[in-house]
Parts: sequence; structure tokens; C-alpha cells
Amino acid sequence: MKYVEEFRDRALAEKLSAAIRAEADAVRSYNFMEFCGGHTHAIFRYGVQDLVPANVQFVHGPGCPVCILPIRRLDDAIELAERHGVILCSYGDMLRVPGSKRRSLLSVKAQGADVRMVYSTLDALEIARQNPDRQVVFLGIGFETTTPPTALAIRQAADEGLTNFSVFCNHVLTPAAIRHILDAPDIDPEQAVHLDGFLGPSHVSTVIGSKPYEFLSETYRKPVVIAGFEPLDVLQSVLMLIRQVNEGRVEVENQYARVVTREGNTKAQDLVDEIFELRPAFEWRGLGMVAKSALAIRPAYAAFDAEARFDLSDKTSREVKSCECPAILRGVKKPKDCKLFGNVCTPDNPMGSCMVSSEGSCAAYWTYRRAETLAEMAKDKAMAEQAA
Amino acid sequence: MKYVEEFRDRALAEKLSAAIRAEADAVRSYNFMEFCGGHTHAIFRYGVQDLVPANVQFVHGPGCPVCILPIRRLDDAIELAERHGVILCSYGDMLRVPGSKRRSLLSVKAQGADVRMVYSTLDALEIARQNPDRQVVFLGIGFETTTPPTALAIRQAADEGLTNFSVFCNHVLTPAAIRHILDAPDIDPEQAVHLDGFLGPSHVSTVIGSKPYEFLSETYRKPVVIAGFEPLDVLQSVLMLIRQVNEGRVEVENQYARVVTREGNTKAQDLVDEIFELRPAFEWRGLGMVAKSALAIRPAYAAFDAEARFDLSDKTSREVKSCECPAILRGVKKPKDCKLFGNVCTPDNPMGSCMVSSEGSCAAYWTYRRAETLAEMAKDKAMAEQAA
Amino acid sequence: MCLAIPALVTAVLADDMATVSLGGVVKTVSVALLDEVAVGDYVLLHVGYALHKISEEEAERTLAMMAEGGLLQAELDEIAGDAA
Amino acid sequence: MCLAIPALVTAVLADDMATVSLGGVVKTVSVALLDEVAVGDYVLLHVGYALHKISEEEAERTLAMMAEGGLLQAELDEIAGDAA
Amino acid sequence: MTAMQPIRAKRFPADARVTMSHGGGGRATRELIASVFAPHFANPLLEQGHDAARLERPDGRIVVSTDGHVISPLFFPGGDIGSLAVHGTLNDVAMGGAQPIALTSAFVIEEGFPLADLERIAASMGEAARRAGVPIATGDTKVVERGKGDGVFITTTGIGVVPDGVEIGPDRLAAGQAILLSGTLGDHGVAIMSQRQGLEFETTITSDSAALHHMVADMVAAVPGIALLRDPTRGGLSSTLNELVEGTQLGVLIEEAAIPVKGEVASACELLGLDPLHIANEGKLVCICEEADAETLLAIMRSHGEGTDAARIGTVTAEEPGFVRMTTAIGGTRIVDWLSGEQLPRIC
Amino acid sequence: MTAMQPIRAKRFPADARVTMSHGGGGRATRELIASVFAPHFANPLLEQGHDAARLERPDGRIVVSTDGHVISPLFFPGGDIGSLAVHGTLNDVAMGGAQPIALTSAFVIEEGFPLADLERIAASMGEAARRAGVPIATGDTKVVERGKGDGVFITTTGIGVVPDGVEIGPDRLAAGQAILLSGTLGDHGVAIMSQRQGLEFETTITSDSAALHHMVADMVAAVPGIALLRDPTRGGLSSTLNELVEGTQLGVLIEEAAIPVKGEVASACELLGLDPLHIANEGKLVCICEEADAETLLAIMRSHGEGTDAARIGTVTAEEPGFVRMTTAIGGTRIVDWLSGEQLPRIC
Ligand code: SF4
Ligand code: SF4
Ligand SMILES: [Mg+2]
Ligand SMILES: [Mg+2]
Ligand SMILES: [Mg+2]
Ligand SMILES: [Mg+2]
Ligand SMILES: [Mg+2]
Ligand SMILES: [Mg+2]
Ligand SMILES: [Mg+2]
Ligand SMILES: [Mg+2]
Ligand SMILES: [Mg+2]
Ligand SMILES: [Mg+2]
Repeated sequence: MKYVEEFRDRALAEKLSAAIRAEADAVRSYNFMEFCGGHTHAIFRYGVQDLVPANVQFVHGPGCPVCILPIRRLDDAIELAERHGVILCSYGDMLRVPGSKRRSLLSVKAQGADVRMVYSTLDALEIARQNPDRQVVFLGIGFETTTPPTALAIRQAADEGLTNFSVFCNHVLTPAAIRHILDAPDIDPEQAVHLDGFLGPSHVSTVIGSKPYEFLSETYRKPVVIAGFEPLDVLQSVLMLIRQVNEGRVEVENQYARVVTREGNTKAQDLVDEIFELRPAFEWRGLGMVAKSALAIRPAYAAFDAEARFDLSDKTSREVKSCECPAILRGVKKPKDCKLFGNVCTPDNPMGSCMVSSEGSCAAYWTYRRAETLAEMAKDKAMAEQAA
Repeated sequence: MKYVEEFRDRALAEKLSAAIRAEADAVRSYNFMEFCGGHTHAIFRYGVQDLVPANVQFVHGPGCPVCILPIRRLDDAIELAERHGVILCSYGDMLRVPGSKRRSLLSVKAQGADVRMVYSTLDALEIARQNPDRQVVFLGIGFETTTPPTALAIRQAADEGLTNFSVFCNHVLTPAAIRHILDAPDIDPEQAVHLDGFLGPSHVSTVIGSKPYEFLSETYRKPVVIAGFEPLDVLQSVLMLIRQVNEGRVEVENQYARVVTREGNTKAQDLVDEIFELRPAFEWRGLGMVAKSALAIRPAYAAFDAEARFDLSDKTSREVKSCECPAILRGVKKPKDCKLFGNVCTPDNPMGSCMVSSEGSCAAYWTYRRAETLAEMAKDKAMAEQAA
Repeated sequence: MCLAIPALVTAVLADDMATVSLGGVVKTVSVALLDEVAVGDYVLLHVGYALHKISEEEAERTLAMMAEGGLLQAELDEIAGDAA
Repeated sequence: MCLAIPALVTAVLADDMATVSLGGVVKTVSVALLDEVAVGDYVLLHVGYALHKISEEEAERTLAMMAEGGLLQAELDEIAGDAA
Repeated sequence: MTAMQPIRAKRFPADARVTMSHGGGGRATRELIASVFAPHFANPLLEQGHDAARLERPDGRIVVSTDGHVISPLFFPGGDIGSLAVHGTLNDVAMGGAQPIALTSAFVIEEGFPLADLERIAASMGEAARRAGVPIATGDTKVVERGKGDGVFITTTGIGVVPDGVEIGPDRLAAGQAILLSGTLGDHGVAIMSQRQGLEFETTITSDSAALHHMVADMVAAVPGIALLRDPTRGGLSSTLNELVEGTQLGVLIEEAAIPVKGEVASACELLGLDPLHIANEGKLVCICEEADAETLLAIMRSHGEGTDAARIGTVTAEEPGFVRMTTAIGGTRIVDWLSGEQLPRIC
Repeated sequence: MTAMQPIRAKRFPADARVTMSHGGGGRATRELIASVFAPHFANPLLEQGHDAARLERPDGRIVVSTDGHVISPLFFPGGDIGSLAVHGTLNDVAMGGAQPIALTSAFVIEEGFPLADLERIAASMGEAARRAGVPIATGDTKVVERGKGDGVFITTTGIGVVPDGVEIGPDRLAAGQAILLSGTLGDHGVAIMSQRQGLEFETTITSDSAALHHMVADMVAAVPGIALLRDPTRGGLSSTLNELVEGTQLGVLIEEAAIPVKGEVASACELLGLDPLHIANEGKLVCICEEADAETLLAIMRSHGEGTDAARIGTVTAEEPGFVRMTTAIGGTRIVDWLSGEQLPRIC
């Protein structure tokens, strides 16, 4: 596979690793937040931590769309499938996320709701065409990467005059979330992690370009490297961030230049603009209400808006108590700090969203670094007991 | 089981058998037609033939409602299930009868049509109540016995205001068919079987009484004994017929007096009158068009008449060539005279309707008297070859 | 098709329904086709409906006739002769 | 969620569709989000849509930088010194 | 593909249901097995923790039989699909004259099936196996999407050992042999049908589902020369006897009056227009033996709980080869045919 | 309940479908068996005409394994449910170090299933069994109503004989043993997924479905002391290895770079976001042996068509008990976890 295997080369990885070790200043620490779940996954799957020194730390951000969907919106989706009897289509990871009372789209499917996993909005459209007597709702989630395919599906449905297709829109915007984290008005300063830089979104940036991150260097004085999702991309980006820090530079650099430009995909951006408009605010699991952080379907396309078409009931949605996802998504806690981790909460029986998606922090720690994490938890516990 | 076991008593059977043997005049033959398939079945299941002398012969009449339903009406029922997508309900035996191209309700069910076996019209009504968004059609077949339950279901549906229930009515009348056989204008006199008397319908008569058969003795000068369906009932009725013949009497006698009266069940008759009206003529498999031999739903209840509700296409329905059911149903041939019998036509793979219902002649011969029948067929064949 | 069997009414229910027993097997059926029905009646049951009541008296007469019918006409004559 | 992979365009079809190959695995995808696309282009594929073309030139530059980046800054300085 | 090694049992919530994950072959599958099956099936073979179970070297020839169980409803008077799946297969092994030494079980579960029901089935299966003294040596669990199954299907396979000298088989049939039946016909089928939706009737009849191998052991020990054993399950006695003679030079003559049928079963058959000879049994056997051994075998059968109503019902004949003939209740005769067409509902 | 004795084969029309009658246990069932199964399965055991098959007294201990096969689609590149049901179970028996001597098969067929497809499956099953040299000794056929099944489910059970001295089992694992894999990972699962509706992609990959017992026979003959054999089917290599060590005092360390994966399989995994370690295989085995035997066994595997790509992929360790650890492609390390949740579509 061209453009894949080259970026997983072991010899190059060792070179980059050696450079990082050499250039990282042993007397300080480097805390870099990878916003994207894609980076989180790559770091864990390839064991990137083992190739960087201990003072280079990855802080996992809220960049897993499955993880940050507030439980209320998921309960709404379950209501669409159950009470309104629609064919509810969504991407695979979304199906296992627990909503209120630990019910997921998968568990209501097991009880008879018509929930279907799709690989593309094209499939959802096709399901609508083939079931003209059923309402088909696509549960649209994801960042700027996933938004254009949803926009295209809505335009296609409009062009075809499909009357049984709509989108339950939960598309969210990365720059707003990053800004929110840095503003962090609600974070206890003692808890707050100092961030020395950002691994910038990879595939999101192919759509929106690197320009939207420039406020990070300009306003917040944080180094940013737009980074690819392959392990060598991550290593190289870390090296670039270390160099910015060491040199006192604060820039938006683009490691992922093979696909990301400063302007991004303007055709896709225009299409998104045509179909969607900014929501004044949207709730993110973990972050709370974030201003101008999500998209809604424009009134002109209201016929394809599931929120307009279906009467969604008021509901009190409840997170599992003592699930630390909110703090983890803000980067202020790690999975090991959750007492449910690995105990009652596992990917087969997730209590929080971070344990579901392979891009969620808890899932990544469980799946790829369970031995170390459980050992650390045991150590923490022993220390706490000693202290008490 | 009271009123059942007493009428299957072996000692009594032997007594009756001895009486029949003693009283039957050895120099003549007694050909009695049992109109009802119920009698046919009892005769075969209990081996009644073995208890009467060879010169007492049973001629099997057209009294199996499944057997006499013309193939065109069955094709209509298949069309309802397949093209109109209704839930088609019927009594079990009906499901296996082959229509045109040997397709049965069971085979279209196997291909996805929604065909359901019910035990009662009450079940069909319940299915309609539980599937308000589907049309439910009850395939009403049968003689006067089965008609009142259908009538009640229609009245119940009307009372409840069910808008998704209708009946595809094929209810037929026994006296008209008996008259038709005796008029037999179309039968080659050489082929015609001389009938010395009738075993009159059993359960049909519980509804219509014995009176409707009086024309048989009065107009056609044929002895009739209304006979129960248990084997002793049959034996006793045969004895009574022999006595009528021997004594030159021509009467309607009632062996089944424990349930049959001269007037029958007038409440049921009134109900049938309320819901149904006479068809000018109706086709019987084997008999052709028979005047005033069937019922249609009255215009006042047209909302529950599947023939009014659904547009049934014109169709050319075809019997399997060389199936002798028509002649068998008129009593002029026996199953052994059909060259398909047991060869390609068996209950598992019926070519004609007489092989389907356990009350059909061919099925009875196959199921209960196959050894003898196959032996006779071999003998007939050998004789034919010798003659040629 | 015209399968029908004798059953004992064990309870009369609302809506023209009744519980019947057939040699221990209990079923709920419609008696809407009968004018009146009482616990202890035997009825003839067909596709979930009672079609007609069964007359115990007539049944016994029929059985008696069978026992008689089992006698040859000649024997009957003899008996009649003896009696005479 | 943002899973996306590089694929080679092997045929451009009607209705903004194209056939792509990923190391021998062939799939039909939408190229409606791209301005133009030609056989031989590499594109980044996400949920059935091509999101962006891949620049071969930039990819090679990145790999070259990696090989370089693998050198310690000190070595780089040395090389620079040598060259000077 | 997944051995039933107890890894970690867990407590599922009372209303938990089977999901597709439980059939994925990963940890969820193992947890399901460890929590729902292993506690009830526990035995040393299963605990080998291997996908295949290893049994000791057997002292005789091996007999093997398999049956898929697709019964509806899953729970019925006198049993459930679990106990039935155990008894049904043990009996097929026993009909080879063999003593069963191990069972395997393969579940196909429909997504959404209540775990509580699954556990109830597993418990019943485990108990039936323990009572029979035969371990469930290995198993398999698959899950299919909702609407692609019907609750639970269970396929069991039984392995047995038959002593040398016992040569039970259809080739041993000969004219003049006696036909014995171990008890009343139709109890199982009628118990199932009484539960069928739209047909419901009440009866005190319960399924006869039972394991017969202990009775068979005594029979074979006393009369090693038994010609044939068969359990008249699906298709009933009529199919069993027809299977034996169709296409052969032998026939069968049975006596209707000699065939034991419970009163309520006879009544239910009248109600439904069915013949008890066509109804399924799950705890009865037909034994064909030399005339001289008939009384010995009847006595042995009657000494077992499962054989109290055992009766001599007929004879193997040479007269009407290929046919099963019966003297009827009133003294006439007729052919007894195979069950024709569908028997409703699914009864095994 | 119905033996597969050929009674009377008949020709069904080309468009005939399975009806409920075919599952009734009467004549229609026998005709179906005689016409569709018997011609393809023909062997002396089946022709015993008994519901249970009697095998000869085995020369060793018995190994038994069972698997339900519920794959969708039924036909896929490189095989179908019939050949899969044969290979899958033969391999489980072989993983006990045993040579299979008989198979049983139990079909659950959905009403309306085309008889032509059923015959195609039976033919493929018969051929797979013949090639493997293992007879299908007995079987069973059930039919369920339309919408209560999914075409055909097939449960097969395999009986094998393991020579004395061969003691394969998880209790034999010890630190320092070598872990061998007989070939490339993921071919079966990817071949299946390429056919999945809504996911279709084209690939030249075909299922690796194959019987491995001949290869195993040579391996066991050369190295009777093999510690463990496992076929990494549903759940993939990751589940196989986790099953072995979870809850034990041993761990496993494998090397990502050493694990053979075909280029197209790797590509398909990228496309679907799957890990080849989680994908099902149907013709591969994992062998754990003493370090000293590793090269001998690799050479034997490579001499068989099914083992050409055999490789040493890791070692049993005492360091991280209960965990499977892997050195990644770039030289980092990570835990290899069980497959979590549902693997779509049904792959076995
Ligand atoms: S381990 Fe589970 S409960 Fe704890 S924070 Fe993570 S997802 Fe929430
Ligand atoms: S045997 Fe078959 S084909 Fe012949 S008359 Fe009877 S039903 Fe018709
Ligand atoms: Mg298995
Ligand atoms: Mg295995
Ligand atoms: Mg069996
Ligand atoms: Mg059985
Ligand atoms: Mg279902
Ligand atoms: Mg069977
Ligand atoms: Mg059996
Ligand atoms: Mg197995
Ligand atoms: Mg297997
Ligand atoms: Mg289906």
C-alpha cells in the first residue's frame, strides 16, 4: 500500500526515536495534546510511547466524535429507532455507545429496533430508496472530515426528491473545541495540565486546511504541527513540536503536507456551507456547552432534518456516575484515574463513551496498554493507602 | 371420550357386520354413495370395507370441500396472497392443494407470501385485530357445517368495525350437488354407476337438518340414511340402507339422531341467511357448473367480501392433464383408474385435489388401502395387456 | 373438513363463549350458534364453534338399536315370536 | 472515525464515481467532493468518498525530512559544517 | 471454535439479552459461555479447556448420532429445548444398543434472546445430562441477527460405546419377530401442541421426554440379540415402522387395540384431526426381537419408570412386503402410512 | 432422528424450494435426504440405515468437537458453508492431535430455501469430506418457517482418534516454548467480508478454508510432544492467544513483523479499520512447541500446501502473565486484546 507502508518503516522510526531522545531536554517535560482520536489510536496501536522518552507525554484530547456526543443526543437517536420506528443508520462505532440506563443502539436493535450499520452515507441513501414506505434516518456524527459526505447525501436526497430520508445532525467543529479547552474557565488550576503544543488534526485538516489553527499560535501562543495518522507521522510531528519548544518558536507547521494544504478542500467547504449553518452552541460530552462548535441543517433543507421531522421528547439523560469521561476528554484525567476502568468498564461492557470507540482514550489504554495501566493503578492505590 | 368410544366398539361392530352379511342378498349388489368426505375417511381409517361383504360397495361422492374447489378459485386465493400481499388465512388442508402450475398456498408461503393456517374463524379475526395495517383475508371453504362460523366472523367484524378483514367466500351446498349427480346429464350411461342409496351428510345435517334430503326419496326414489361419522354409525347406516333396499322402502331415515333433527339448527340457518345469498351457479371441480349450489356474501356486507375489495385478475387455470379427480368426484371412476395414482401422484406430491385432503378419495386409497389398490391396478394392467 | 367432536360444557362464559372438556382436554369455544347452553350439556364442536347439542337419550337409543341391529332379522323375528 | 486511507484511482466513472485500488483491493467510491480527478491520481478515501488528492512530491519530501530528522540536530549541524 | 473453559463468570442484569457480540468469538463470547453455560455443564471433559474434548479409549465400538433441535415453543409441559436436546440424542445413541459416554452441544441463538431464558435452558440441559450420567464434553455458541433465527436452536451429538456381540440394525429384521413399544404414544407432541398459539387447549399431558439408555442397558444385557431399537420421535410410530420396511421384503402387522395411548392424548388427537401414530414421542422406544425374548424384554421395560406401559403391539411379517398394516379398533384393517406433509408445530 | 439411508431419490424441479413438509419427519423428509444428501454423502456408515452410526473399535483415545456454522453469505470465494462445515470441524479434531474418523452433520434449513442451492452445498460438503478421507456417518435435517432461519445452518461434529503418547492441551504450555503459525492471517474473513452487502469490494483473496489433519498427522508423528495446536478461527489469532494465557501464569510475546499477512488482506483491513489479528481463518493453525522442535515443525508445515507460509511468530513467556504482548511494526510494544464486540458479518 503506497503512502501507508512507507510511514510505518521500522528503521525510520528508530532514527526519529533517536532524534527525539537526543533533542528532548531531559530536565523539562513536553506535554503535547493530540486533539484527534485517530492520533490516540495510532500512538497506542504502534506503541509510539515506547519510542519517546518519558518526559514526552501525550495528552489525549476530545477528538473522538463518538466519545463527545452527549448522552442526550444518543437517547434521542434511540428514541428515533424505538418510538418512531425509523430505520436508523449509523457508522459502526456509534452502535455500542451506552446512553441512559446503559442502553445502546445495539441493545435496542437486539430488542427489535431497526438499526443498521452503514459504511457510507451512500448506503443510507440506498436503504432509503429501497424502503420507500419506511422513514430512514442517518445519524450524522463526526468532525469536518465526515461532514461533507453527510452534506452530499442531503443534497442528493433533495435532488432525487426522496421523502423518506433525513439526517439527525451531530456534526461538530474542531477549532471551537480546542479554543474551549484552552479557555478552560472551569478547570481547577491545580488539576490543569500545562500543554506545550498540539498535534493538529490530520484528516479534518484535509478538508478545512491548516489555516483555522493559526489562532492557536497567534492568540494562545501554542505550537501546532498538523500531523498525519501513521506512526512515523506522529513521531516526526513530535520531533517538530520539540524543536519549536526548544527553539521558542510558536508556529502552525504542517507535517502532513502530502494531503493538507493551508486552504483545504474548498469545494467540500462550500458544500458544507450550503447545507449547514452554525449552531449558537452545542453540548460536548466532557466539555459542556461549547459556543459555535457544531452544525445544524439549514432551514432550506429542513425536509431532511430529523430534528424538524420527528417530535423528540424531553428527557433527562444520565451519565453513569463516577465515569470520568468528561475529565478525560478535557485532558485533565487519565483512564487510570477512573475507578471503573477495567473493573466494571471494558470495551465489551462500556460504562462511558471513551471505552467504546477504538479512538477513545479508555479503550486505547485497555486494548493496547492494559498491562501497564493496571500496574500503575495498583501502584497508585498502594500509595494512596500508604498515605492514608 | 363420551359419544366417541362407544361408537368404535369392536364387539358391536362385529355384530353389525354379521347382520349386514346375513341380510345382504348375495345375488345382488348394493352401491351406496357416501356424499361426505368424513364418511369416506371413516370407512378407510377403520377398514369398514373389511366388515361388509364384497357386494356392498361404497361409492365416494364429492363431499370433500377441499377437493371440489375449482382450481380457478384457488388461483385467485394465491393471487390474493402473492399479488395483493394480504395475510391469507385458511384451514390446514387447503394449503397443500395444487393450483395451476402445481403451485399451492404452501409453496407460495415458502416463497414469502404470508399464508397462515387457522383453526377457526376466531383466529382469523384475531390476526386482523393484531395487524391493523395489513389486509387479512379468510379463505372460506366448506359445506353448511363450516358456513355458520364464517357468517359469525363477518358479523363480528361488522360489529367491531374492522376495516382490514374480508372473506373470500367459497361455501357450497350439499343438496344441490347431490341433485346434480342424480341428474347426471353429462354422464355416459355405460360409465354411470347405479346408486342404490345414500349415506346422508353427518355434520352438515346438524345445521340444515334432514329435511333438505327429502327430495331424494320423494323425487329421485333413493333411500337415504343420515349417518354419523363414527365407524359403528356407518355400519348401522349401511344395515339400514340394505333393509330399505331389501324391503323396497324409500325413506329418509336418521341414524345420527343424537345430533341431527329434521329442522337442524335454525339459529345458524338464520345467521347464514342474513350474511349470505345464493349464487345462481358455481363451479365444482368434477361436477362443472352447478345451479344454486353456493353462497355469496350479501351486498350489505360487501365491505367484508374479498371479491368486492380486491381486483382479481382474469386467469386461465389449468388442471393437471390426466388427473381423474373430476370423474372420481362424480363417482364414476375410482382412484385405481387414474394412471398417475401412486406413481407421480401421492399425498406428498399431489397432482389433484383428491390426493390432498384426508377426506379425498385418492388420499384415502393411498393412505389406508394402498396395498390392495396397487395390487388391483397391477391386475387391471395385466388383464388389459392380455386383452390387447 | 367437517371434523366435529362431542364435548362437555364445563363453564358458560361471557360473550357467547364456553369452556368445554373433551375427555379431559379443555378448550374455550364459541357457543354463539346455539340458542341456549348449560353446564353439563354435550355439544358438537366444529372449528371452534358448538354447532348443536347432543341428545343423550337419542345416543342411547342408537346404541340400543345397534345392539339390536346386530341381531339378524331372523333372530329378531324369533324373539318377537317367543314374546308372542 | 476519521479513518481515511490512500487509494489509487483506476477508472473515472459517471455520476462523480470512480474505481480505486488499495493495494489490490478494488472499490467504487464517490469523487464528488473533488474538483477534478484522473486515473493515476492517489486520493484520500473516507467513508466512501475521496476527500483530497495526495501529493506525491510532498510525500517524498516528508519521507526525506524523516530520514533527515532522524539525524540529530548536532549531526545536522556537523553536516552543515562539513558542507561549509 | 470456542471451548467451554470457565474463564470468568459474570452476573448479567436480569433483563440482559443476547447481542451479536456474544457470538463474535471474542471476550464477550467467552464471558457468555463462562457465565451461562459453564456453571451448569461443569464436568472434567469441559474443563480440559480445549476446543475438542478428549475421552478415554473406549471399551467397544463407537456409536455416534446427531440431532438439531428447533422446537417451538422452547418451554413446554414436561421439559424444554435443553432437556429435549439431551434426551433426544442420548436416545438415538441408545437405539444403537450403545451406552452414551459424551455429548456435544452447539447453540445457534437469535440476537435479543433473553439471557435469563438461555440460562434456564442451560440449567435444564445440565441437569438432564447429570441425571443421565453423561457429560457435555464440548460445545459451540453462535449468534445470528434478529429475524434470522427463532430464539435458540440446539444441535447435540452423542457418542456411545456398544459392547461386542450387540449387532442392532435393520439388517437383523426377520419375519416372525415381535414388535414391542415401551409405553404410551403421542404425549410429547400433544404437550407441545397444547402450547401452540391459536390452538391452545388445556391438558394435564406432559412431554414424555426422557433418557432411555439405562433401560436399554438392561435390555441389551438380558437379550444381546435384540434385532432393532428405534425411538419413534418426529413422524411418530408410523414413520418409524415405515422406515424399517419400505423397500424391503418384510412387512409389519400391528394391532390398534394393543397400542397404548392416554385418554387425553386420544382426545387431543380427535380435536386436531390427528392420528396418534403420527405424533412425536421423546421417551419411547420400539424394540423388535425374537418372539421368544418378547416377554423377558417387556418385563424389563415395565420394571423401569420409562417403560411401565410397555406392550407387545405387533409382528414382523413376510406377507405384505414394504407395508405397515394395522388391525383397526373395529376389527377391519388398513395400511399405516408415513406422516404426510408438515406436522405443526415444530415438535423437536 | 432420520437416518440418511437412501430410500428413493427423486428429481425435484429446478426451481423447487424447501417446504415445511421436508422437515416433518415423514416421507417428504426421507425423499429430501435420499435425493439431495445421500448421493453426495454416500459411504458405508451412512448406508447402515440407522439413526446412529456404528464405527469400528478405535485404536486410541477419542477426540470429539462440534461447531455450528451460520455463515453469511452461504457461498463465498474459496468455498461455501458446506465445505466450511467439514473443514472447520475436522480442524478442531485435528487440533486435539487426533486423526478424524467420522463426521456428523445437522442441517437447519429455512422454509423456501432453493433446493438447487441445498444440493450445491451438499455436493461441496460431500467433496470436502471425500477429499479429507472422512465419512459423514450420520445426519439430521430440520426445517424452520420462513423468517425463523437464514437459509441454512449446519452443525458438524467430528470424532477423531488420538494416538497414545500425544498429550496436546493447554496444561502443557510452558515459558520458552516457540509459537508457530502455519500461514497468512485473515484470508477467510476478508473473502467473506468482500461479499457483504453494502461493503462490497473486489479482491482476489479467497478463503483459506482447508482441512489440516494430514499436516497435523505428519507434525505429530515427527514431534509427539507438541504442546498445543489451535486453529485461529472466529476471533482470529488474538482470541486464540488470549484464550491460552488469560488467567494463567504465562504470557505471550509475538512479533508483528513476523506474522504473515497477504498484501490484499492488509489493504482490506486498512479499508475497514480492522486488525488482521482479529480476522477469522479457516485453514491455519497455531502450534506451540519446545524451542528445539520449532524448525522441524516449520519444515513439515512448509512441505504441505496448507503450510507454505508457516512462520515462527513468538514465544511463550513468564514475564507478563495473562497478557499477549506484541512488538509492533515500528518497534514499540502493545497488548494484543481479544476481539471486542461484534465481528461483522457472520464469518463461520
Ligand atoms: S473507564 Fe469507562 S467509566 Fe471510566 S472514564 Fe473510561 S469510559 Fe468512563
Ligand atoms: S391419483 Fe392424483 S392425479 Fe389421479 S385422480 Fe387422484 S388426485 Fe388426480
Ligand atoms: Mg466452536
Ligand atoms: Mg478451533
Ligand atoms: Mg440423530
Ligand atoms: Mg433423536
Ligand atoms: Mg423471530
Ligand atoms: Mg435426526
Ligand atoms: Mg431416533
Ligand atoms: Mg468446535
Ligand atoms: Mg472449528
Ligand atoms: Mg431470512
